Amino acid sequence: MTIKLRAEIFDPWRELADFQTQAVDIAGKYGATGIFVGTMRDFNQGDEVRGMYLEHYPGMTEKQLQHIVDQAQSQWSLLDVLLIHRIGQVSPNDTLVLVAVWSAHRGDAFDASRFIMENLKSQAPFWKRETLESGQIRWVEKNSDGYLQQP
Amino acid sequence: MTIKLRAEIFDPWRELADFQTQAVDIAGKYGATGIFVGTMRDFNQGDEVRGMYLEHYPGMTEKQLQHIVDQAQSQWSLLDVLLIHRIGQVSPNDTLVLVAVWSAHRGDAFDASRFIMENLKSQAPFWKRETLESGQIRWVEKNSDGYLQQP
Amino acid sequence: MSIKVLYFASLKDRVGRSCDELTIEAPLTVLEVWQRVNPNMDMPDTILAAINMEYVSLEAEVSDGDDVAFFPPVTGG
Amino acid sequence: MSIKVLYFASLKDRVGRSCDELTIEAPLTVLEVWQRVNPNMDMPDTILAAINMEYVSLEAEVSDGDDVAFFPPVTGG
Repeated sequence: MTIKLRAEIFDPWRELADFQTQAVDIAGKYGATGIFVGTMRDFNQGDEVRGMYLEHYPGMTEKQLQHIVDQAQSQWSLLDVLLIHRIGQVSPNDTLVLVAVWSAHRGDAFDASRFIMENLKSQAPFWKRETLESGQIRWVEKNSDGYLQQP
Repeated sequence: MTIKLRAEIFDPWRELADFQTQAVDIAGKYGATGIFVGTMRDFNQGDEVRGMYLEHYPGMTEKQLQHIVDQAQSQWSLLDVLLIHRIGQVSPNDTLVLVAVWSAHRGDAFDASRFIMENLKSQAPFWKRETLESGQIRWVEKNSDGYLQQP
Repeated sequence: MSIKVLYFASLKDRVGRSCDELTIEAPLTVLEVWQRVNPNMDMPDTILAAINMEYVSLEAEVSDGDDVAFFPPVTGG
Repeated sequence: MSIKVLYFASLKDRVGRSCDELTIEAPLTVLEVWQRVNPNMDMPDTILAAINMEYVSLEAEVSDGDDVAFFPPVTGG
């Protein structure tokens, strides 16, 4: 199980390829991988967004992510978990978060990857500050509910 | 939207990287990518498995996959969908299926990727024939229910 | 009327062939097609049927030129 | 007793500083810590609080050497 905060741009597909190449102990054991990739959009709440700063609470962020992944591992049968979250200055189209869960069967991979994302969204101390095309800077106030369909 | 059957081994991460690089029209628009990768295990129903043959019904398989993806697109707000399924002779650790869904918000990506997988599992005409370590050959009788947690 | 009957996977092994060609005089349902081409074998309970690559019930009527397919529960993914 | 108070994100902008050092004689709750260091500002309704990097309620008691953090709803992912 690996949890990382990244201050630089990262390629989720490269991370997945490298992680899986190294995870030789679970080769042949996993039948399912559930993955979520969050990417910065160039549009939010009706405004064009030029860039974003991701603040976090060093120490607490890692601790809370660890709690969330531990909880997922106690609730489902998971073979491995990879979680990478960006911090610092990001641009539209940059990857913000990667969550990947390997399990024998797909129910566990689907449930656990979603559980980790929802809990990360509500509990992990990260905060987004957007810079709009207009130059205006604003804090994102609240994450949306991932279980509801959104327009 | 892209649906492919593949008779040769494929790398899901390379497919995702290539697909996303080419999907320039949705760059900056998607905030969420929900992905499922199914991989052949070396163990099934208590037996070691050496290889597997994936039979399909040429024409009907493509048609049913298209129906499933169309349904997902009518039920959720999706920006793009990639679905690749292996056919023919496969070995443990080979990728069997890749489903990826791009959307603005995560609820759609999670719901639609799972919907596509569950419907593929119950409706797309594919059949697995396993060759066990013992040399015995058997047809897999039934797919498990992805919504139940499995031991 | 001429129709084609296809079998897949374990069902193909059980019936011992991958297809039948059938000439009929009056319309038949999918179930009646099965009974005609497999007179000595009950249709398995879990069987799935398709006409021209679309799922149908066993009561669906078969037309001239149709492909009728029979197969066991699918196991892809 | 000496404790450290930390602020993050929009709350850091609102209070105008990122941390306070506080010396207290008797134990205080998290809410009382806020009132002590921000006497002229009501605590925002949606605030989250942590002691030593674990979430706590506003009634939790603060001990010597603790880090108390206040921040707005999180928006990662």
